[in-house]
Amino acid sequence: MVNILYFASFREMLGQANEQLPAKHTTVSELLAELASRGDHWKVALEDNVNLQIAVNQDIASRETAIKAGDEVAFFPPVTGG
Amino acid sequence: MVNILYFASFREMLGQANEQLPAKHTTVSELLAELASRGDHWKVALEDNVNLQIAVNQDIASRETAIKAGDEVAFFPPVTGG
Amino acid sequence: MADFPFIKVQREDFDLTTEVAKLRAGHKNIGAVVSFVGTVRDINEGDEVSVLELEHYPGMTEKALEKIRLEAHDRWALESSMIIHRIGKMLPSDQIVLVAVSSRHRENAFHAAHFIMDYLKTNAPFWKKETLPDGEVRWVDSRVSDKEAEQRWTK
Amino acid sequence: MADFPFIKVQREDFDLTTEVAKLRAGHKNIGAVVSFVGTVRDINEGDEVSVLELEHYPGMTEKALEKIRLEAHDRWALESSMIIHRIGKMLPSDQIVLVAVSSRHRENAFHAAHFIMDYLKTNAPFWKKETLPDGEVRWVDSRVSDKEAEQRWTK
Repeated sequence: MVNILYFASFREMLGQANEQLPAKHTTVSELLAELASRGDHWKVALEDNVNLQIAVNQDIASRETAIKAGDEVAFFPPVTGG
Repeated sequence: MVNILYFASFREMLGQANEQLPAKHTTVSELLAELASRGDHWKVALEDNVNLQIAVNQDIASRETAIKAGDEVAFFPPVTGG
Repeated sequence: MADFPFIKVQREDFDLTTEVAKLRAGHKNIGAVVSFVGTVRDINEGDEVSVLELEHYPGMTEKALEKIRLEAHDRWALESSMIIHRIGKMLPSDQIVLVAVSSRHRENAFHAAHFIMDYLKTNAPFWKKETLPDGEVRWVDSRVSDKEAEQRWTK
Repeated sequence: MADFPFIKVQREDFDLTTEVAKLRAGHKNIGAVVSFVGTVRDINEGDEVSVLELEHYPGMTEKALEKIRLEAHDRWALESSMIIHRIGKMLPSDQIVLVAVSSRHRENAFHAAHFIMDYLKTNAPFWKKETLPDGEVRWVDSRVSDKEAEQRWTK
């Protein structure tokens, strides 16, 4: 399984903070494609979002980053701390 | 009269913190020349000192700065606060 | 060498004097301490702000902040450094974040504190949500100027 | 707008939290506070230092510091600023100087605090004399690096 986390406005838009999906994707892009297949709502928020921020195992990552079973993949908007 | 102040190492080298002299000089340079005439000790400490710092009426000044009766002229080494 | 937590993500407020004392403890050759405190402004994007709420990504936050802190130590000769970032609800004028850095000479502490803040703004997973006086709640937008500030430090 | 003394030359120590509170009082749109504290190092020019004594030029000091402070306000959009400089005898680790600046956005506060310190170092009439453990007393030499730091700000 892959553990997926959504933060801030993403969590609110998508109506969930986290979920687990079978680990059948080799990259973040493939995972995003699966999530986009759920409908426009998901596609616009994540796959089509040029400001999408990604972390894999709590390190900043990109759509090309490889993922495997047990990984934690997080999606969030640009950060605004400080 | 002109009020003359010496600070830090200058005060110690010259053995005084302040003195008053008749206001017969038009510039700081002329005042320095008079002080230098007191002997090598004075000449080396002030007139010949390339690091000499000067203030006239509590503003940074130079050897060319004009002075007049009632002015406060201060001589000191480079500052080291902070 | 003092052994205090260099990174803290907490709900509680902090006291500048107390934290700087921890930063300095055991370092006898410090000549310079630069502290940055970020506070809640009462106006953002032209609107009055009543409440600010900070959300973060537990685990990644601490990791990201420590990475930034260590990068600062790699770039400049520092004696010690610390980052405290608050989460939860805050009111205008409240303290949000503290970055404090000590060094022998001031130049390094100034650069390092500024660098840490610029990187924190674009790399640490915190998100701000603000409540306006009429009850409207909105997520704060990231600033292009913050991204530009970060990029100035690119080696 | 708070009306506190923006420039203080004093023998007494100062408390960072207390002073920053004064700096911030009455300014509701502050987002950033940068503080610099200069402290007595236990080693200078390779020698251990037992006591540091600060002498100044009363009258000119306050005038020079206020000029530097106002120059910072001319150059950057600041909410408030203050400078405290101690005089008299101090021991290693003691606080010597505080420069604190507040602004809406951090960039201005960082630059202004750094600028004030760089100018203070070369333009405010203070002189340091240090006593070594064997009793030797010497005036501290000015640093070429301080003059270079000042010149970086030349417009």
